[in-house]
Amino acid sequence: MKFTSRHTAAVIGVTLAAATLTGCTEEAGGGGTAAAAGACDPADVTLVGQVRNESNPYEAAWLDGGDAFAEQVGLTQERLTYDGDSTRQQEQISQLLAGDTECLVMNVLPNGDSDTPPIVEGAEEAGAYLVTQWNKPADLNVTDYDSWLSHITYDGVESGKQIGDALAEAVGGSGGIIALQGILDTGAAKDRFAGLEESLAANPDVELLDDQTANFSRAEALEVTKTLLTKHGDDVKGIWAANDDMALGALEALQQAGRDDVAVVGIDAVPDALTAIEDGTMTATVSSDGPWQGGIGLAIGYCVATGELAVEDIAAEDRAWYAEQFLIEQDNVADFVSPETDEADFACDNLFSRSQGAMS
Amino acid sequence: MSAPVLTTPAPDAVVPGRPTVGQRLTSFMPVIALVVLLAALTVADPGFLTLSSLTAAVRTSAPLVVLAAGATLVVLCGGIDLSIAALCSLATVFFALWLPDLGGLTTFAIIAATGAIGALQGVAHVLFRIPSFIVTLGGMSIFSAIALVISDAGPVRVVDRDATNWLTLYVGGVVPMAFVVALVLVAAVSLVLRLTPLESWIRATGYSESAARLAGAPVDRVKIAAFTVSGACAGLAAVMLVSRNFSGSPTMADNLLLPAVAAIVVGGTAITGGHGSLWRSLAGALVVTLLRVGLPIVGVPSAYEQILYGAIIVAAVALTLDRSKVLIIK
Amino acid sequence: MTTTSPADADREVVHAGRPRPRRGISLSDAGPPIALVVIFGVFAVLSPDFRTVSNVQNVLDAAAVLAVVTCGISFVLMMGSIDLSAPGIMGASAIAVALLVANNRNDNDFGLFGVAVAVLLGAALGCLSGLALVVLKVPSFMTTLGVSAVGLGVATLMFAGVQPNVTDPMLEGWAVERFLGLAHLTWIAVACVLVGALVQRYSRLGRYAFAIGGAEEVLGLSGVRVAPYKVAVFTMAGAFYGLAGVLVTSQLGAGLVQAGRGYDFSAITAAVVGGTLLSGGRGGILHSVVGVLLVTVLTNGLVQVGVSPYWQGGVQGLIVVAAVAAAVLPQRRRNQVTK
Amino acid sequence: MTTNLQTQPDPRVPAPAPALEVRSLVKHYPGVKALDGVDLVVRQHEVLGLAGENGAGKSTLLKALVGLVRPDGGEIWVRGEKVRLRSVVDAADHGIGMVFQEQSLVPNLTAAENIVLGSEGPGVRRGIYRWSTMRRLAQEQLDKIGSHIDPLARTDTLTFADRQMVEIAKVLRIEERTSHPPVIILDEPTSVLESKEIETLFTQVRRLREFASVVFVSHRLDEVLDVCDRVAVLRGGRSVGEVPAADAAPADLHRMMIGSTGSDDHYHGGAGERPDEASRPRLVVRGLSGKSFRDVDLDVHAGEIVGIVGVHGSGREDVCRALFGAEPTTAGEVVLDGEKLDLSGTRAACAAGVGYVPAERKTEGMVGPMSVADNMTLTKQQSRCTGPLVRPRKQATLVDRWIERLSIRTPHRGTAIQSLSGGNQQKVVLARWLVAGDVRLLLLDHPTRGLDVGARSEVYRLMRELADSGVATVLLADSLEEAIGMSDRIIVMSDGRATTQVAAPAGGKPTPLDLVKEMV
Repeated sequence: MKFTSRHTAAVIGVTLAAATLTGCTEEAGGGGTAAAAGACDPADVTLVGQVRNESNPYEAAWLDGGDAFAEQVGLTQERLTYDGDSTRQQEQISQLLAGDTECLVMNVLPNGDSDTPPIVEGAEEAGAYLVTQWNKPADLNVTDYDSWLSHITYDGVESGKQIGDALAEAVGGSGGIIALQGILDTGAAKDRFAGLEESLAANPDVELLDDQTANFSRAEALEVTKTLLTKHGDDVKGIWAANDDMALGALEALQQAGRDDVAVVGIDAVPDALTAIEDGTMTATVSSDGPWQGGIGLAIGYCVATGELAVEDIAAEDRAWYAEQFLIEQDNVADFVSPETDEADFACDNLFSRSQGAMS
Repeated sequence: MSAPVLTTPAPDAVVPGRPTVGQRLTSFMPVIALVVLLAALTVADPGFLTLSSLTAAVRTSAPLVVLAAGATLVVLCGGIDLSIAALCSLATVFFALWLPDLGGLTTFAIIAATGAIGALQGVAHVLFRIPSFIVTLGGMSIFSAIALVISDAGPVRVVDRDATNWLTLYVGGVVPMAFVVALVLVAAVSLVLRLTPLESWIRATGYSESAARLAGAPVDRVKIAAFTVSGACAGLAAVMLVSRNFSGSPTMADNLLLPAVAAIVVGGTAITGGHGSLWRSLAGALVVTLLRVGLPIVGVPSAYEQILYGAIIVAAVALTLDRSKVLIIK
Repeated sequence: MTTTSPADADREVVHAGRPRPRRGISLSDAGPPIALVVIFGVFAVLSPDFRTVSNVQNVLDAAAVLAVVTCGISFVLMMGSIDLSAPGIMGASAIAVALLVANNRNDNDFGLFGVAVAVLLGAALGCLSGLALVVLKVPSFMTTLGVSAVGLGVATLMFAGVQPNVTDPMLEGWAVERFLGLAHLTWIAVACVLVGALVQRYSRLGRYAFAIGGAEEVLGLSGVRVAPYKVAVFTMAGAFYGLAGVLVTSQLGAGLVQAGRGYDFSAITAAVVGGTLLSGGRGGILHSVVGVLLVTVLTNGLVQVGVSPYWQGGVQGLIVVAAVAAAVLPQRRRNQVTK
Repeated sequence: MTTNLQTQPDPRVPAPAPALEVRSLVKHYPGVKALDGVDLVVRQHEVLGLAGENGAGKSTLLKALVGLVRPDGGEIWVRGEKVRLRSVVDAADHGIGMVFQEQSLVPNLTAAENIVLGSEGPGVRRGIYRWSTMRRLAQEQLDKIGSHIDPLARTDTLTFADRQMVEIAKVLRIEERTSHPPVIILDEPTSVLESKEIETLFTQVRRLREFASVVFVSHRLDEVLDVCDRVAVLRGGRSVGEVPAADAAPADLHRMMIGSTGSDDHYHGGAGERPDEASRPRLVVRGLSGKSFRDVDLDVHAGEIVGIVGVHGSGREDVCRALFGAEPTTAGEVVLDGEKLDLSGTRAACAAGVGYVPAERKTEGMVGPMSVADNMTLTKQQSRCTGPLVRPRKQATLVDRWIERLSIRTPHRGTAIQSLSGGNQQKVVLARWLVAGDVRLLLLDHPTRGLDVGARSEVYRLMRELADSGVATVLLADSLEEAIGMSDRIIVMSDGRATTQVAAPAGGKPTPLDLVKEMV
């Protein structure tokens, strides 16, 4: 216990002395380089891609896309994962920003909407180039910041509506469906469900029997679907899932329940879902192009960092935009089975070619 | 009193009253582990050992230190508090919801509220004699549920940042205020324990509850107090998290539970109670933080990062655990 | 989280007067089964959907994986140790089995042999926790936490970015095909429970695990080397988790790194609700099975009666605390040590 | 098979080799020479008593004999063969087994399992239990000692005495390991038994002699002389002599143990003034009832020592604990110095000036890893505090004073109490109630359990001194003799009721027989 007392005294002493002598300031050492300078030697640029985890095909493909881009410009990408843990994401970002931030380019998938502001402000303060994807609070404007270059997402309302319509068609325009929601704290989940509601309004004979969250998880979707199937029995004609993982979980549940008359739709176009659509067990999904997302974020940052593109030259509508997406059904699934990144997509003058317009 | 009847020569007892070099070394093990880890990370990436990087690391560690410090008290009493992380998440939501009405008082209100919730768990534990593991496991799911319901399962933005701005300042330009607060908390609690009979009572309770009770130590009150402080610390940690994330969220701190317990154990506090200190948990929390943020930053791929994390954390405990104080390792 | 010394146990008896020597089941063991029946009854009254045969099947099927995990963890808890390694071990074995049976990633088609390898992988990881416990003398709380991280790392390595999907008809069949109304998986779980109960009752390993929880130091004085048994118990627990990983893979039709997420605390909850003491030396497989059913019935019933998903966790937590309180309160003594 | 050859009876040697022989055994601990060249011979088929004060080296010697302690020098011979004992198993293989002082049974296993634990033999095949075989093996052991315990009963449901029997049955298992008569060591087997149980035990010990050698250790010298053939005495880690039990009196043994002429009457019978019986009693208990006792009435005057005697299950321990608020009561009133005593918890009792010394010193009496000083001031925190603050210097002065007053042998006040000898631990526990000088009623539950004669004597002296200073004392004595010797008045309890009251003034002491009649 000797550990205690002497330490106590020392630490209190030092802190108090430090506090009284120097007072409090807002800045930690370092940081604060001017953002839009954009004159980095291409070789000095550090590329960082951060997603939730590598144990998810979509996000692993995202990082691989980032690697492909890095290779294209002769660099390597630092792959970070935070295991779906918001706190850990913040911790990693702040540690990252405490290092050399001069030519740092980050392509980040924030865990939830609320995780975006601190990342943005940290990057702004440190002068690191940041592109975020998917999650952002609606009232946070990219144009208010210099080093937050762009925010890319898919129009969730549109996706939710598209697959909702496809489902309605598959069940023949009338019947009961159940919905599996994503992590409720994400814009994506909310938007997609809003899309479903729009679709339901347009298809008045389709009835939403129940909606439960399965947190974007295949295993949870399996359990929830099993229970809901028991609860609603043969009334269930279709299952709307806010992503493909949950749709696949629902498919397993259907298979275990011996039901093959239920249509299932999802979003993301993960390989397994595409296979399922090819087989005819699943009805539709909407493409989200992981590899492209992994590359494009880095590409935007790289172009700005090396001075090939100036922040002020990026049109306001390209600071926060919807990327192009496609409804995939059995007739067009073959086109999407093996997504490839196209180097041309990442050229500095072609970065925004997939834009479907500014975020509303 | 007359001379004792004992005529047998007393064994030449030279058992020293002061700790030996070895004992001293064991008590400094957490710090040694910390230094070794830092050195290893620096070897892996020489760019890691910079002032700003260390500053960021200690800033990151602040909520974990606070959480671990609070829970250490419960562990010292021989219990465990599994609810700290969920309570902390709940508190971030409370904070975000209350801030518009309470303004600058919110911080105090939060700490008082979480302290009261902690006390409630303590009361349930001592009154109904339910093992703390169960009470706090139940507490964990109940707090999560409340947080989900009152936040409508989504994050609550904090627009007015003035209330938490002070935590983002830096003392002397380098030491993050949040960490200073954590340090002051650890120092203050340690000091109070040391200067009052509390330390005796807590350790007696942890080592041997029945002996403590039969010696008239206020075992029940000490336990409730430990849970109260643990709860209040969860509240303080919540304020720190809000100051960092500008929002409250029903799951924000959930993933800090196992790191906090790991911090306590890595610090060398016996999970069975009695032996340990808050300072040890401070060192432990720094080790855990370095592992959490350091490994990926120095470029360890995520799969290997998890393997290394697992291995290092076990090794660290092997190093810091004072086995002379714990007879049977469960 | 502590042991009751034999002296405490002595006193308990001395103070309770002279109880008749007993062999069978005591009244305190009857609490959880009664609670199970009561809760089942309440849900059956509240929800017509709940009391259907198909839902009862559904509950039993849903309990299968948790039952297997709990079988493993019960032995560890009986020793007074704790085990948090289920998520990691299950993840590793899930990916391993998905890569070893017929799948979309490679040309392997080892069938049952692949399942055996995955179970062995689980056993090996469990063995690792046990070894770290007895060799490094690190508390099991930490060793299993570490091993869980290691398992997740190993799983992520094998995952390598592409989801392995199982195409093996046998493994897929486990989740789909039924025998007497229950999925094959459920029968596997029943078999695990039986094996577990037999091990607990009739094997030296099981009895020693029980004894270690009762009075570890006495075993040493009787000339029993405790360490190998501890390692063996963790190894066996690992094998159970490995099998559970395989079962999850069979259910999902794919190997997921997160296959075991959350199973650590659910299994501990189930075991404790069933009457196994965290301090060791009491409870057992059959107790735990009751706990598993209790937890599963609760989860299912709450959905069926339409409790908001937000509240479900909370209600579950409350009921768990209440269940334990109900079991503990009648036996409350003054100066009782509660940790 | 050399063993067999050597122990073949040889007509030229009149006596067979001793069952066990110890030659100049030495064991050092840091700072202490626990064994300093001990010699000991245990003949075949004899009961050897081993006597010695605490710290004389008895426990170290015994531990060395069962392989728990590795000696630094000297030799151990078993039936004429020199052996090295590395573990309990090793010792058992040589036919040496021990019943430990603190019962060493696994409470949640069956008696049968405990009996065969570690040497299951045919009871376990390939790791699988064969319960019927196991039961039979256990039954054989129990039959040997004539016990009628159900082998499949869970151990924690057995009575204390039955468990002691299980221990002996367990130790006899070592017979199966060797082809020779075993050596059974009984370390303080009687310290927690009541007289009737002790009698049963002695019968068994005498039976054991038929086929085994026994080493019997006890602090009760009369017992040792009663049951043993020969007594060996240890002092300061050396053997100081042996006497045939038939020729010796307790006083002789005691003299050998302490190395000088000690007083035989170590009870220091009431030297002070007799408490004024007519005055209002300090403690008045009326109609106290609880789970295991009913309608107990009890008066204790200031300066009086009242002993409560009774067999196991008489409820006397619970009455004692109830008075301290450590056991719930259902009815009754307790008044201390005219004020109603709050029985809701131990805190209230402490505050009212009630002190309690529990029987289970190691688990209830003291906090082992904490220091002597912290243990001593654990209850009366105010004695080391100024206001709410602890004053280390105040504590040091106070503790050092009491260490000196009670001659507690400890290297330092900061030493962990668990490293002290039993007697010194008990003195610290007692001092806990004295440091504040406000104790009015002391409840002593077997205060001398497991203490040697010297330490006992000191505890008695202390009790006497406290009584003389006006403290009222309730004593649950270790033996009837102790109760008679120490008490001014004795309450006999039976089946939860206080049945009789016997005056025991100095010079007018009742005999144990008088009391036993009342107890059953």
